[in-house]
Amino acid sequence: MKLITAVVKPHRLDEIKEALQAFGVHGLTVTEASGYGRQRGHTEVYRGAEYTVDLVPKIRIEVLAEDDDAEQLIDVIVKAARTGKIGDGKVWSLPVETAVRVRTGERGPDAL
Amino acid sequence: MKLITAVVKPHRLDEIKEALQAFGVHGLTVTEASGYGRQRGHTEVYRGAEYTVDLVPKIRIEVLAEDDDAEQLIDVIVKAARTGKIGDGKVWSLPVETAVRVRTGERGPDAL
Amino acid sequence: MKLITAVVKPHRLDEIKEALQAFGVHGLTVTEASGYGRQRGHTEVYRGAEYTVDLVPKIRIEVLAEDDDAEQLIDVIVKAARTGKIGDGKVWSLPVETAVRVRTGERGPDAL
Amino acid sequence: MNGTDTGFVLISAALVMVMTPGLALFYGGMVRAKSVLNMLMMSFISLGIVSILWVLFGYSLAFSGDVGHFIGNFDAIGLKGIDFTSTVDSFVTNAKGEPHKIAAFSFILFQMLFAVITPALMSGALADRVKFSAWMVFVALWVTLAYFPVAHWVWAPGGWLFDMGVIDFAGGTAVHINAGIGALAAVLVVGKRIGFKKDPMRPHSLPLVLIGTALLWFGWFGFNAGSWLGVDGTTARMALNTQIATAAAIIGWLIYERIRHGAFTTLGACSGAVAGLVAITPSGGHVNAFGAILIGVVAGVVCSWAVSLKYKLGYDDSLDVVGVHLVGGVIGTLMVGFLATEAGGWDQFGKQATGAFSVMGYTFVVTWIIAFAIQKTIGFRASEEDEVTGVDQTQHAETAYDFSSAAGSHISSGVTSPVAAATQSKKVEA
Amino acid sequence: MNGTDTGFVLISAALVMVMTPGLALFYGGMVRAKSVLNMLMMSFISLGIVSILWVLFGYSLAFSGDVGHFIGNFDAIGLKGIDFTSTVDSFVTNAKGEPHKIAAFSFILFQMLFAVITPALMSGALADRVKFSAWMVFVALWVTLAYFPVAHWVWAPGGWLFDMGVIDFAGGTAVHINAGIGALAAVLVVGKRIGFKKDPMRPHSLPLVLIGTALLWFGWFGFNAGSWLGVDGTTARMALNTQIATAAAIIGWLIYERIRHGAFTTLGACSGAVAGLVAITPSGGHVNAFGAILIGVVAGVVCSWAVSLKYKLGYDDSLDVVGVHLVGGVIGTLMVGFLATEAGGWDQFGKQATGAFSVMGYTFVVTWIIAFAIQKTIGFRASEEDEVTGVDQTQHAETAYDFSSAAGSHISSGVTSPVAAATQSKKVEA
Amino acid sequence: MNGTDTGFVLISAALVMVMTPGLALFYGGMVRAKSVLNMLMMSFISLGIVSILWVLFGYSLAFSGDVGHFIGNFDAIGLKGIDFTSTVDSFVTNAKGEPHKIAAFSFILFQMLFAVITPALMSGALADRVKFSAWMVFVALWVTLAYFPVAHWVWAPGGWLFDMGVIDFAGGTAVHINAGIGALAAVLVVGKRIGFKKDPMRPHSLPLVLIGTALLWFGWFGFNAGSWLGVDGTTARMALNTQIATAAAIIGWLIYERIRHGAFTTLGACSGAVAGLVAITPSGGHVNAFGAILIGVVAGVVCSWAVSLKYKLGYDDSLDVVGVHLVGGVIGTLMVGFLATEAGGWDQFGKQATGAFSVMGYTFVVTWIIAFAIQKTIGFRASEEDEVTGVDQTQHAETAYDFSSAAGSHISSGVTSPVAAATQSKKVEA
Ligand SMILES: Nc1ncnc2c1ncn2[C@@H]1O[C@H](COP(=O)(O)OP(=O)(O)O)[C@@H](O)[C@H]1O
Ligand SMILES: Nc1ncnc2c1ncn2[C@@H]1O[C@H](COP(=O)(O)OP(=O)(O)O)[C@@H](O)[C@H]1O
Ligand SMILES: Nc1ncnc2c1ncn2[C@@H]1O[C@H](COP(=O)(O)OP(=O)(O)O)[C@@H](O)[C@H]1O
Repeated sequence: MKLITAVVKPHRLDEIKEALQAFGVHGLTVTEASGYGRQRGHTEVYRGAEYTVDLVPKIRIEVLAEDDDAEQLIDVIVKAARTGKIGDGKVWSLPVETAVRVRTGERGPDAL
Repeated sequence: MKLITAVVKPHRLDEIKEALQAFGVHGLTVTEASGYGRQRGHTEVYRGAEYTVDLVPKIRIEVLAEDDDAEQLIDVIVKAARTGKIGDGKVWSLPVETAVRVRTGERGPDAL
Repeated sequence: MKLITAVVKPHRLDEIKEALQAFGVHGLTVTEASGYGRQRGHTEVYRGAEYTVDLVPKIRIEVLAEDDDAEQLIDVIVKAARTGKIGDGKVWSLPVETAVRVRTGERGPDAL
Repeated sequence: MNGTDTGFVLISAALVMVMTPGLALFYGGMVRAKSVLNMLMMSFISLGIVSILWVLFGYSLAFSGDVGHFIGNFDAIGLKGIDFTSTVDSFVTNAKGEPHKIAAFSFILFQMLFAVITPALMSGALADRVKFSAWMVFVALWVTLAYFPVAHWVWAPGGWLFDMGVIDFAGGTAVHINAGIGALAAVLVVGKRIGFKKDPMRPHSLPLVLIGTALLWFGWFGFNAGSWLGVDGTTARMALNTQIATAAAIIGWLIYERIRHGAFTTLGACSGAVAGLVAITPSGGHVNAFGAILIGVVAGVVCSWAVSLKYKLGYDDSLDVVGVHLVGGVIGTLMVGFLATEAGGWDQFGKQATGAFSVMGYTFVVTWIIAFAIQKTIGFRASEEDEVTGVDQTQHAETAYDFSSAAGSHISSGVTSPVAAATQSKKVEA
Repeated sequence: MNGTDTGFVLISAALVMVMTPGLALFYGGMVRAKSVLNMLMMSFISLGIVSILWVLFGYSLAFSGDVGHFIGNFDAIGLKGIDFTSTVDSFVTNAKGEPHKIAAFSFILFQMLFAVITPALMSGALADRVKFSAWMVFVALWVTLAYFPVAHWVWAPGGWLFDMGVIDFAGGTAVHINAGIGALAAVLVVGKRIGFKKDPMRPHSLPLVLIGTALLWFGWFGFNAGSWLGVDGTTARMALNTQIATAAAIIGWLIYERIRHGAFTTLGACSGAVAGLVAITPSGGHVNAFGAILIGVVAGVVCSWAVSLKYKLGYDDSLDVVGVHLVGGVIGTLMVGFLATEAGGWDQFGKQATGAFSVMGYTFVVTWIIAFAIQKTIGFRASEEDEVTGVDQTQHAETAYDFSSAAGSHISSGVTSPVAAATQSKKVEA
Repeated sequence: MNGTDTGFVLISAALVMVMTPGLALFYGGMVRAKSVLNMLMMSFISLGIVSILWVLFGYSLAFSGDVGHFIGNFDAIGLKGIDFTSTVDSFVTNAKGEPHKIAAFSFILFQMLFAVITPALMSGALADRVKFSAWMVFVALWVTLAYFPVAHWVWAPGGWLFDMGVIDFAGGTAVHINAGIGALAAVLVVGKRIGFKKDPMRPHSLPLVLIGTALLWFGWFGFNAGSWLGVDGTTARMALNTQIATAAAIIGWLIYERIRHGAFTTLGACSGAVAGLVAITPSGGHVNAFGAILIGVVAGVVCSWAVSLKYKLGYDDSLDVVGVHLVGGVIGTLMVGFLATEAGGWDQFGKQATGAFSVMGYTFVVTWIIAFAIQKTIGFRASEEDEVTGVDQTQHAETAYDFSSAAGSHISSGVTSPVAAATQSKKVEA
């Protein structure tokens, strides 16, 4: 099994959720994150002091997937997340050793 | 070494912490997360407009564990997190290549 | 490729960012986290009731790195994050199977 | 009709109005983020319900005539017979000792807002766990069966405590003891929050508590000074004593807390302020500056101690309505017995005690019956699942905060389109 | 000069002042966290701009003399000829039926704050999407071309609606209908928010909405009662009716909402309160308690229904300025035609309708032209990118909240040193 | 005794009371989330401490008699000899030019609240880094050694500045210059925050800043207009000018900021408002509308420029007490020298300058000594570790916010049971 992690622009979450659902994946976990990279931040002004804010809001999505689906899923996510502008983010996948559904104790593919 | 990640219901954190401690694990890292899955969200009403909120609050716990403990630890967490109702969440484990304790630079099992 | 994750004291973020940049890494993703470990929390008082707060604020940094850089990067982060006091945190690395830059679809090292 | 006094009472009424939202915020800041809206609404709804009941029959029952020294009559139902030329007597007098006349409507408004805030005070005790629909029924019944009679006893000529000479200037007995004991009875019926004494229940926003405290304190000048129904030197004394006792109670609370728990807390300072305001309410027109300091310090220290009692005795008075309003109200009511510059002594003390304890007895029983009846019929308490999920979501179908689109925090998603929704109907339990 | 009445008007003015920040918070709590500062500023800036314009020429155009029943003259420009001994007539009269005299400066201040809040009311309709610089220009033009004339029509002797006998006591027509219809016109020019009817746009802080509501309600006593420019029994009636109608509207709104959507919401209670306050504004001095209840309930129910209209009709009135202020204002203005205790009837109703509809017609056209002209010249609407990023950041170079150093939340980083910055200059679009 | 004037002063006092919590919120919103409670408490505690000191001896030292043109005497200690029939003279006069009489208690309350807010103003300069216990000592000493004497100089017959004819109507010199210069001295003793000029220190909640601004502005009408101790046309002029100057200062600040930094910020608008309020305080009773506009614009622009000075000169005045209160106070105090409609000219300007600079000299020295003595004895500054962790946690054993149980944010855990705790005692450094 694989764990696919995507760090993307926050407003793409809905598209990604829909694309995944269309693909047949019905679960995911989301965390709020901040990204630092090529995309520049912005400047803020407070009483004559200018601040550079260089962390940009991102969301971090995790999806457990079966081995066979992983590559395709990555593509689905990448497509749904893309705006074509700098800061679109990254998607990566990690190998998973065990996955368990807490409610039932099912393991492996059944846990999804 | 393994990294065990658990995405579970927020109010189970205390039980999990206690169960882990009883097992002999004394460290963990927690992040706030939102989950999307079988568990349905709820409806909210704002001035005549109804909103469906389908992300459910979860917490995401990470525990570094020695290889030998990993399977048992997963069971401990699953047991402590279980309520038996939909939305109990997932636990998964990943293989870790290196782990370091920042304070001392110790690596491997000593880093825990 | 590797995914290096560091759970460290929040006020070290700037030093780490600078150290990584000096090393030539220009991207990272940050999440807010809370840590439980050897470092003790603190006590709070609300109307005669004392509360023990035992989760300590941490930040969680993720950096994708090429295989060859990984070990060195870990050292760079550990050094920048260290204060020498309990609670400095952990750094670990995981093997990555695929990494994609969403904007371009580039994979592997080019995705960074 | 005296324009100065009428104007003063009208402005005082506006100040008393703002106390109820102030209370909502004071309480709202103290609960967890999943019950803040419910807490706000439990106070706020009293502005809706009680204002209307007051006009319909409350004013009449409290202040029109007297039936058996116990309750008013029905003559002024729907404000019948009162128009903009009607007047009532001020406590302030002219050179000849005659009371001034103020517009009856200003008095009705001023007193209405006392009736509004009293049941709202009880809501803090029931935080996190009651059905909102049941709370609305409770407010309507309680104000009718507990507040209107007691207000008559204490403030209306003919009322038995009034006739006996009990000093309850701005409502230590009718408002604070009344609400405090009612809260205790209601809590005993409704039971403890899930996780009481076990789960952490930190205030979710102390700045909100301070905003509430500020509005309460500000409005309390209207509450106390306005109770003279006019302006003269005694009105000024009341206002000054209000400030003095509040300041003293802050210091009293903080010192006790520092000794007992090692810290000067913000919640302690705000709580001390409210304790002082409560304690000076019955007495502020009848003591001098040192009396005010003494009442304030005693209220601060004793209430600071009293809020821990619930952990020992095991009743779950969530936001310490008993510890602050009942205890503070009793302190002020009894102390004025001795400290009153004109009438103080054992005799007056006895009257004060009679007032305090008879209201406690009466309202405890009445409230217990109301709460029990509600519990047995429509149900007072929210379901366990609703309580765990949070009463904001389950009773009001809302979430208090969504900071998700702010910088560094941004899951605004997982919330979908309002449109279809707008044209269809759905039930949420409330 | 009457000290009592002047004092009452001054304090009322202070209360009306606090309504504008109250409105800012009421609106600010309802938008997403990325536009809250912009929302606050759209109201707040009106305090800056309109106060100055009022002194320069607004007061003169509204209240000095009359030119063609349409507008005032220039005699009082820059407050020329007015000093601290000048007086104006109160609506309150002495035993002989003569008006009291109050300090002219108190009247000028009181009316200034009405002019300030009226354009601010419109800002809610335009939330999230306009250039702040364009909004400032809009406020200045609108208040000059729409508000000053209409205020003259309705309140100044000589103004055609005043002379016709339209009842608009504290500003149902001049303030609420005027702002409501202006908001509609502006929205039609500016267009919908990106994602309207599709993206979730939950209020980011309902406690903030309640704070705003509290300040609005409190200030409204000054707004309504103060409009008598003095104190007597009718002033008291106005204040009492303000409370009654507001309470009734809360209940009306909540009941409708419970039936329609299954929940008693906090936002509903706050919205109901404002709807009631709007509806009683023109009429509160002229109805009895039952009239006030009726007006309140009707306003609560109808406005609660009207806020859904935008989804059906497709105009994006972000925070329901049309649904609450226009609809509520029309309800109050028309109902007083029948319910007025002294003059009610078909005749008065006709006058009220004439007033309401002529203001709607005039202001719609004027506002549309102003907004269109701004759109075509400097541009009214923020760029798409700025809107998506958020107008706080793009229009004001600020972030509303940073809880990062609080316990459990702490990325205070990614924000760097202010110093170098302090000595260099950089442009941000505003 | 004049009821109208007494009532006006009492209500003004309530308004001035609310300024101190308003200030707490204004400052509290500007600091990072880890020091907000400490900031709130530094203001709030002044309500506790100074109110009591005022009753004990402050009023007597400031306003009872005169010793050497420098200080009052001890005759009114503990308010000895004053009762509800005592009166003081209003600045308002009857037709014969005789002053009205107001209740002494109303004057004592009104002036008490000036004494309360003045030390609170200084707290902004010391944000994030002082021991709370030391701050309490500082407040008590400072108000005794700096405020009571200076208030006597400026406002009490016999005080040398009063006798010289310095115009300081509502406290430009005694309140704002006094607090501003005191803040500077204290900051020089206490030193810079760790990370000054290096770490980002964004305001954690600008909506909180706006709430604070709203309460300050509202209360300031009481502060300024109430200072006439009665109502007539000059009172109305004062209120009107307060509004005008504030509006003008908002505009002044924003324009300067737009040119210099490219944005119209919310913090700028709020800061401008406060700068305008400060500047009009000494002068608002003595200038016309154009004078008020001029004072406001100058204060807005100059203070907007002055807040950057600390980065250049290197003193760490955290929340710009010097830049806003000292600079704004000096602007108002000096400008009235020329603009005063009755007395303006070089002669008056000289007096104003004498007043401003003598207070600056005196208070700088006195404050420096107090702060230094505290630093060398009990220690003024929190430990480095406490400062980094945050003064909320280390000084008050509290956390300002816990949104954890709100939707999408929910680590309410890691916080355990209050119960055992409630029965044991533990020390936290404060
Ligand atoms: N090496 C990296 N490791 C982890 N996350 C990264 C890395 N580089 C970039 N990111 C994440 O991807 C986001 C987008 O990267 P950025 O360089 O701004 O643009 P692009 O997506 O076009 O490469 C960043 O905000 C950050 O969250
Ligand atoms: N494929 C997945 N990948 C990652 N997280 C998942 C996945 N499916 C479910 N989750 C997480 O597990 C939580 C519970 O899943 P859900 O389907 O609601 O119930 P259950 O735990 O009974 O399977 C979700 O809220 C989500 O956080
Ligand atoms: N076994 C673990 N798994 C995951 N995170 C851990 C683990 N142990 C510690 N941590 C993280 O590291 C942080 C620091 O650990 P702690 O024991 O306090 O001190 P030290 O860094 O000196 O070992 C913790 O707050 C927690 O976030």
